[in-house]
Amino acid sequence: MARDVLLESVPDLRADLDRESMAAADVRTEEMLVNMGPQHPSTHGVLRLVLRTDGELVLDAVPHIGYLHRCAEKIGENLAPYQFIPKTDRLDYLAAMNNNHVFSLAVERLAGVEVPERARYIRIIMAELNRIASHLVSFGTYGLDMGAFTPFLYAFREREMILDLFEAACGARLTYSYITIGGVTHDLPDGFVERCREFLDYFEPKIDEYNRLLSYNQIFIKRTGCVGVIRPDEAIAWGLTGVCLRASGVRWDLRRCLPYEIYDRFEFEVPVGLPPGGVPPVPAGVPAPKVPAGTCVGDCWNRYFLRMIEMYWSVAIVRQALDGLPAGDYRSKVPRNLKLPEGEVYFEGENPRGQLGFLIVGDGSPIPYRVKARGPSFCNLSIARRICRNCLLADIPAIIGSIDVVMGEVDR
Amino acid sequence: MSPEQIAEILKARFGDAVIAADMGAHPQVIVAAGHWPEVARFLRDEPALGFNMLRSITAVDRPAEHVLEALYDLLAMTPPEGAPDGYWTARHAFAVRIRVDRGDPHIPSVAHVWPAADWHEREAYDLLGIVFDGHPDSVEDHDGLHPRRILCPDDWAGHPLRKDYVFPIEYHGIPGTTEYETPNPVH
Amino acid sequence: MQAIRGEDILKPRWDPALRSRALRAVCRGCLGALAGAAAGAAVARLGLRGHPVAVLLLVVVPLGLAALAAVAGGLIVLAGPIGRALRRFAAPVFWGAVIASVLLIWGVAELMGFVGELARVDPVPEAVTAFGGPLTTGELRESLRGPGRFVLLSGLLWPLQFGVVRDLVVVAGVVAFVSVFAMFAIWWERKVSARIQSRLGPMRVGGWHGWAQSLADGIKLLGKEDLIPAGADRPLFCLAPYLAFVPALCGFIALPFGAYWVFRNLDVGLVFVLAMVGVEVIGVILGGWASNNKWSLYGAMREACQMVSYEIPMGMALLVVVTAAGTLNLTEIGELQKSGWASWLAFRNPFTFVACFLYFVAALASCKRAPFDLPEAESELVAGFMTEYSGFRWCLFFFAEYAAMFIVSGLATTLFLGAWYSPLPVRWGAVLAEGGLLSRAVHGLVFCGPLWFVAKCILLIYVQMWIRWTLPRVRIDQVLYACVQVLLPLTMLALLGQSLWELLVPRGSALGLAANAITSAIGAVLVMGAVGAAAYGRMNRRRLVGSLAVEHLPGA
Amino acid sequence: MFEAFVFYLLATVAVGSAVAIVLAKDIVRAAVWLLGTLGAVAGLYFLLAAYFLGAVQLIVYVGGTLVLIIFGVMLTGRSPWARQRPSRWEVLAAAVTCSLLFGTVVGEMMGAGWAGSARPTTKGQTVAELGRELLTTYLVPFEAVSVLLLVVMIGAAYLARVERR
Amino acid sequence: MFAVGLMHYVVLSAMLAGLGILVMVTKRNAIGILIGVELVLNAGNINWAAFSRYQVGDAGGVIAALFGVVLAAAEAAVAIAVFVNMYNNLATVDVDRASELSG
Repeated sequence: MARDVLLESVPDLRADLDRESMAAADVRTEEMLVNMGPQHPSTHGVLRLVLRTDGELVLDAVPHIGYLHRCAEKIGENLAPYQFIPKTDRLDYLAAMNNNHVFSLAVERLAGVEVPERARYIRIIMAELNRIASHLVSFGTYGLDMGAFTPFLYAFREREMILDLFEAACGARLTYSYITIGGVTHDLPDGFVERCREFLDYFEPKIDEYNRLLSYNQIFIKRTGCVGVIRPDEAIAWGLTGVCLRASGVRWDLRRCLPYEIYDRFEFEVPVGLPPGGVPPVPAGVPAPKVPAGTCVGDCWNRYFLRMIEMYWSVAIVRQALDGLPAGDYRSKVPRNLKLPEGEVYFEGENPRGQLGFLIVGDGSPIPYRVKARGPSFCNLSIARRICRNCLLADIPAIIGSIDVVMGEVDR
Repeated sequence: MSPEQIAEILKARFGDAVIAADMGAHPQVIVAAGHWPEVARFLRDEPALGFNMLRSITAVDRPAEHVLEALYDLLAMTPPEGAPDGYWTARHAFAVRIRVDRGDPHIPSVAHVWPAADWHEREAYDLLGIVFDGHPDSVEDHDGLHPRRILCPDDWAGHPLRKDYVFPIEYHGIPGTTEYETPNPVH
Repeated sequence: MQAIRGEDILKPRWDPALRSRALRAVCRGCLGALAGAAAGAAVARLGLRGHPVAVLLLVVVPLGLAALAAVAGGLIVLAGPIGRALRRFAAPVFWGAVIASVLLIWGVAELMGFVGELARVDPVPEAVTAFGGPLTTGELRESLRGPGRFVLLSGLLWPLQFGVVRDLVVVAGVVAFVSVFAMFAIWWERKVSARIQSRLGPMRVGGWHGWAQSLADGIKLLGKEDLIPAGADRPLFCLAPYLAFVPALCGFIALPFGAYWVFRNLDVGLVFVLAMVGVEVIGVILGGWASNNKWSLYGAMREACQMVSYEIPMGMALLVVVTAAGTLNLTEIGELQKSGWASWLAFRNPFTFVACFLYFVAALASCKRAPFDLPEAESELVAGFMTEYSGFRWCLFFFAEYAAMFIVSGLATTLFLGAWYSPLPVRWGAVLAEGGLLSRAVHGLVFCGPLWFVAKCILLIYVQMWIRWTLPRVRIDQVLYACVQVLLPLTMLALLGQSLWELLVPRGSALGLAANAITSAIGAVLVMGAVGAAAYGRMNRRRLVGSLAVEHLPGA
Repeated sequence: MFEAFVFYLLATVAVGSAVAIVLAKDIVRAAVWLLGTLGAVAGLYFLLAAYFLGAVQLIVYVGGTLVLIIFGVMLTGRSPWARQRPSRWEVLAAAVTCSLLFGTVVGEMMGAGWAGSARPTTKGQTVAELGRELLTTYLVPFEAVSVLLLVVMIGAAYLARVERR
Repeated sequence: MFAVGLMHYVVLSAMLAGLGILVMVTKRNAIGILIGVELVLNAGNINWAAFSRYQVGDAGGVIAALFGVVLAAAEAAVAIAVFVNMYNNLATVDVDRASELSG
């Protein structure tokens, strides 16, 4: 590294440069390669960025991934779908419910399995609660990346309550495997609905508190506003989905645009990134948020802020689902060795981090011939190199944190 | 626009470059590898089609037919007419399948058509060994010029998702046996 | 080496075997020291009559060591009871400790006053440092003829006649203060941050609210492996922490805790303290440079930029007050503010009032506190210049940081917030000041004295912590922008306005008095508002929506 | 006696650090040794009862100039020749010259009339006196220096902000 | 021997000056030379202070020394700026290699 850097800068000195001077030559305001990660406080797991810096200025940032690669797809070719569901927990381990959900839907669509009404409502409740939990983690860790410690603790305090609800339902707190093919593994426990409503009533005012604590903080806005801007056409071309796509002003959400499960029965809005002064849609009865000056569409601040707004809407969806929760069976009879017919299906669902897609190829046996997982974090992260150019060193955590990747899903 | 119409348009435009069409649960056409880039550009730029988003690339290994497949899932998103703050709509989804010989699998890269293809193609090479020619992030080594590996280490041998892949016993001194002490994972 | 089971670690009181071993060691040390002292005394009696310093070294030092060992043994023996007592009667113990410390300080002051009179140089009872010229044995024998109860006392005080002894005592006191304060501040910051984040913070060690936590951490740090990275510049790497810590310590040389509580009452005290705060940066820069780690280097670069640029607004903001006070001597500046709240220099006129806040911001930046903690920004640079440090060296950097916090807060207190004087005019307590020991203790508690100084400093440090645990971190370009484009012009304006004010508005003129009244009223309103808000939160903490809410937690 | 002790201590530190600067191979080490010299000189000022001068020495030299120098070293890096030693002959010639210079200076001083009195003729000046002197007797040089500082500020800023290639 | 007088300071400053010149001559790194200059200036300042204390007896010497400190700081600032500039253009701070004036 040092050799190249030095020789680029001083072409006529090749002769008398020995190794020692090479080693010493790293330490200069000429270009310098810095290795950010895989162990670094703000790379959210084991992402590794190789930064080419000039002083505090980052000229180029090359992401290196794969440190968490477990070849889940190979495992998927050796397991029956109901056996593979625990593996889907490990993809985006912050939104395991959503992963179970999408995979189950894909398998059901391929094998033509019917799902009872109650199970569908329970699935929606769990998926949206998990969306809230995942957004809470991303909000807290983003505050941490910006040097604000306190929001992290608040976010985890709230998340604990959601995890308690999940634990009551399925006994697990992180990798649930709750939503499964043909329904869910257990029915809701007694008192779940009441506790859930109690939590929602407690949680909704908190979101505004977080906004006042962090989102509208001037330093925070100065750090994240108009940093790492992504144009809408770029976002689509790079295959960005979820919040990263919507923050660029593209009002696209599978729950609304290609409704799956029973999302078409619920009233909810999908917020998008807005210019300063814009007012994103929020449910009735909550204080109206307002996009402050100093931000622009598609920047880190909007990506962060959309998650806060989406939490409002997830709360609303859960409320409606709890109201409409029917009695009945929570799981249809699915044979243990469910035969997957010849053919293939590609299904995408809206995860907290974007569109999680599963392509499943069946060959008439209970074991799928090929399982492909299209992780949203994987595609969202691919634009990192594009937008980490010519920014300051302190902007790298801001950008990576706002993309909000989960390496378990990137590396699979 | 229905998948049949899309297939018709492609057949009319590219003739026998479109080898076959499958209008099942996962509508798609099979395209000859050589013509793939212009087909891709047509799919993206033709106003009637407008497939502006590449959702994923799935590579499948079919040793029985001695074939490697790459399956491109495409989506056409259109902005809302009139109301600027309306929802975007999905005009149509479609898929393209490329089948190449398992012996030396070569497919022209479409990373310059859809930048999203960059990492997907790297992954497809890494896990199944399909070489995407003209990939922007290619490296040259004893396997020839190929996209850089993305998930496995750069010096990894073989392509794990191939059906006949043999799990290495040892990698840089790290023992690689599975929990059943067998070189191939069996569950 | 037997394996340690989990419950052993969690056990609040420590292993009796270890305890008895430590006790035995301490007792042995105590006895040894006593023996040494006896031997020294014998030697002194034999030969060294003419050489007081030698006598001192031979006798007094061993005696001091013996006393220290005895105290340590007592702590070891009473650790359990202390912990239990603290757990049971927390509040009484706390307040008792406060009152006891008051009485102790004033006892020391009285003692020194007595020695001063004994030395009959200066009728004014001066404190620790200055009791005049040498106190000969003859004079001592004179004093022994006096009231008999002073015999033992004067015998003990005999070595204090040598200036070097007194200086040694005071330096030891300063070091002890800095260390103890740093430990307290670390524990306190953990508790404050925990409260802000609706946690409990350290609760186990020592029993009452983990009061011994930083003690335990210190022991742990001393036990840690002392890593020096390969390719590091070893000498510089080892030197850097001391280059950071020693100047911070030297700052206390000229920092007055009270009217007579200053080690060296320098004519240029202010400049000296500022210089010490500025010199501290060199240790940080060298540490970052010598670590041979790119993150450390980034930390060092940022530190250099930040310090060099923020010293200027800091110094100019202080200059505003200097022009108002007309001296660089910190003690004289403090004395100017003895007549109550309105006489505090922050409220002298609008410009000093503004300068107070400007100084505080610049001080935050110059001792690397959030939101200006870029040199150790853990989310960007792993730990900045401290990345490669561990164990005792890392500990020293920490001590330096907290000492610097105290120094800048002390400067703010001395120059803006009425030094060691209470908001009440000191003359109201004139009667008490003439009274006996107790009444003077009350006087010192209520009207003036080191306790007020320390209390104000700790308040300012609390504000620093508060800011740290609330705000995100700014970016390096924003730091420099804030310095060059905002703070610097503002301080310049304040300086200009202040000098014009001094020229145009005579002391005691209507305008001056009005400005003084208005600014001091604003200040009072600010303080009252803060106190009121805190009280409101305290009273409604169970109903408050937010981090302090307790009642409506699900399952609560 | 105490004063003499302190003087010899500080003088040893100052000269020793200076020698170390001469011998230092690494430029950063040299800068650190300079810290020793500057600090010792500041101590000497305090010993000379020039307190303000000592404090200024600390705040400007140690706190400012030295940081600036180390910063400059970081900015310019350890260029490949930082470790290269001059030839032995150069060092020898330089040493001879310098010792000659030292000898002549000391000789001149000794020869001069005022072979220094050990009695200080002044107690140190207070800051107030210095300030009064600065604004009365030495007003012109004072203003000149302030103008110089302004020029330096502008010039340094201009020089430093030349765009990189 | 124990009484410290003017001569002590003069000799000390002479030593420092000589060593400073030695540094200036032997170092090739421009910043090393700057360090030598600082040494010489310090030597001069010591003389100022010493003479004003032991001979003249007014504030003049101290004030001159103050000016010296200020000038040294200014000189250092400009010098560092020049060196950084020179480094950006020539990629070296070695004075021998920077002999030609081609920026």
